[in-house]
Amino acid sequence: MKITHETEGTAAIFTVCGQVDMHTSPELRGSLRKALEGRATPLVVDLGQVSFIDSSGLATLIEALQAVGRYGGKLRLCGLAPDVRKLFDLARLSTIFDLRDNRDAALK
Amino acid sequence: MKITHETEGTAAIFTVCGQVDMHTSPELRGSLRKALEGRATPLVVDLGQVSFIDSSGLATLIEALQAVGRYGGKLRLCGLAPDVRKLFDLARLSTIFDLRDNRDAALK
Amino acid sequence: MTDTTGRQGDHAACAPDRLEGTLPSHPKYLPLVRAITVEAAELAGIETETARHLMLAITEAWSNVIRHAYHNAEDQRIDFRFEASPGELLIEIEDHATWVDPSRIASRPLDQIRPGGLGVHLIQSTMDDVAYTRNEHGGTTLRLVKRVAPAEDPTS
Amino acid sequence: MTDTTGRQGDHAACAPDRLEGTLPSHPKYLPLVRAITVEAAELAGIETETARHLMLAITEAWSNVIRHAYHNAEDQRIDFRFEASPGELLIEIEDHATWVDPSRIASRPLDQIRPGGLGVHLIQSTMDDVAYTRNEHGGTTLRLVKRVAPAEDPTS
Ligand SMILES: Nc1ncnc2c1ncn2[C@@H]1O[C@H](COP(=O)(O)OP(=O)(O)O)[C@@H](O)[C@H]1O
Ligand SMILES: Nc1ncnc2c1ncn2[C@@H]1O[C@H](COP(=O)(O)OP(=O)(O)O)[C@@H](O)[C@H]1O
Repeated sequence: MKITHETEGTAAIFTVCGQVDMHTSPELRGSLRKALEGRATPLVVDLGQVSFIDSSGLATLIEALQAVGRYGGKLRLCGLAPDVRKLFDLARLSTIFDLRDNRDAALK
Repeated sequence: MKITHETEGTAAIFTVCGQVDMHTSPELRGSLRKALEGRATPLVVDLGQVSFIDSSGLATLIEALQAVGRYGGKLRLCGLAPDVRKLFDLARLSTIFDLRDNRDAALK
Repeated sequence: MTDTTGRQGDHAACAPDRLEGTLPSHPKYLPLVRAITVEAAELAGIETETARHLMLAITEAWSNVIRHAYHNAEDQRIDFRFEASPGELLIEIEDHATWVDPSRIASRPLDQIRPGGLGVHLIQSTMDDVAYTRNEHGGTTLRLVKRVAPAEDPTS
Repeated sequence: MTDTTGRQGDHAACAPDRLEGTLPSHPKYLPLVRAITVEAAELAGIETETARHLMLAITEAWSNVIRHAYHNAEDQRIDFRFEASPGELLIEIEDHATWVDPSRIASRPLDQIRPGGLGVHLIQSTMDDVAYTRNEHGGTTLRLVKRVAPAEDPTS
């Protein structure tokens, strides 16, 4: 897994690439933590290059959702490949996340 | 491995896709045999979509080279990815085969 | 894993039609476990989308062994077996930890949104059979079965 | 493959830092063997180009076991072990056939162009160490070592 990080005004954009599982999700959690401490909003996580995500990756995203909620910010996920999207459905999480098609839509 | 087959005048063009090894090379040999029986020339094998080839695949190509030689035809290989090309070098076979960049060059 | 078949020197034990193996309980092996799953699924004639669901189920099951059976110790052994037969793929994941009452193995209710507690749910919604049994090592064996519409064997 | 370590019920045998496994001697498993090789190479910090050479060496070695040790029988067992340590990847491939004098294991001269007889040459030009030894089953174990410049462990 690789993560790149950019900021745009108050927004923080994370681009995640590769496989998110129990081995790699701690690194994702660590990256997001800094943006959450800085109260970034919207916090955008671009999952367009994620080929696999497991429940530990989903848990990390739920934590981030709850954390932005605490300071009144917004979390947006974007670019989900159909396979990854299906996983959100399986876990019945598609409706609790704000899923956008792409980065531009996520920054609006 | 998948093989598709076309003819163009006296030429026969085989497009091989996937991994060629001890398990799949008999199928390649079988496909080429028909063209060899029909004395096709040039016999073009497009390896552009081959991701892996082992010594049984190379052996199959050497057999074909010897067979076209017997009826005075030509065998041309084309589209080799750098990785596959390196394998021909390792086996010191790059010089005995007529390697072309692409199909058009192989049909000339 | 065990080899109790007789050996006659020449062409000894007959191979099972399956992959058996052992890996340490370190999460860094998860991509390898998924790569094996994908190839085993292909051998069983399972289509790509189903194979992706299998990757998820195996990941969740394997992670649960690391987390709950071995309490995140990274040097314990996980034995596995993939067995493809026409119409089904069987996967067994075996730990050498303690036996856990299967009634205690369950995810949180899905309408309760909080991090964690999804793994068992994802395993159950993906696999056709899910069974936890006590094994000969005193640990737990998870037996997962995925049934598939029997297709022609492309390798025969 | 063998498990002779003591078992105390709780957290029993300590896992080796490696993948061990068994597959039948059917050539349809070759893509699976290559997939395992790629992942093991990545764990050992081996770069992609070298990993591709490893795929070739393993394929040739595995095919030779099927062809020459098992005479194309498809249901015999091939045991394997991948062991990654800093700076090297060790791969062992073990058959249960007969012991073959290693001096008889050699490829044809390269300047003699004919089909076949390249496998051993490709193995030797790819790997750093190649050793055939007689194993406890009366068969042959091929031990292959690839050394790599030690890189930082991306997983720690
Ligand atoms: N292999 C296992 N061994 C022991 N307990 C397990 C195992 N798998 C699951 N469990 C139990 O089932 C519960 C639910 O698991 P799961 O749905 O994967 O969620 P999580 O792992 O996030 O708690 C775990 O908290 C654990 O108590
Ligand atoms: N695992 C093995 N067991 C027994 N003999 C072997 C083994 N590997 C190779 N050999 C011997 O070495 C020879 C050369 O092998 P190789 O270079 O791979 O070419 P090929 O397999 O095409 O003959 C084989 O013909 C065989 O006699």
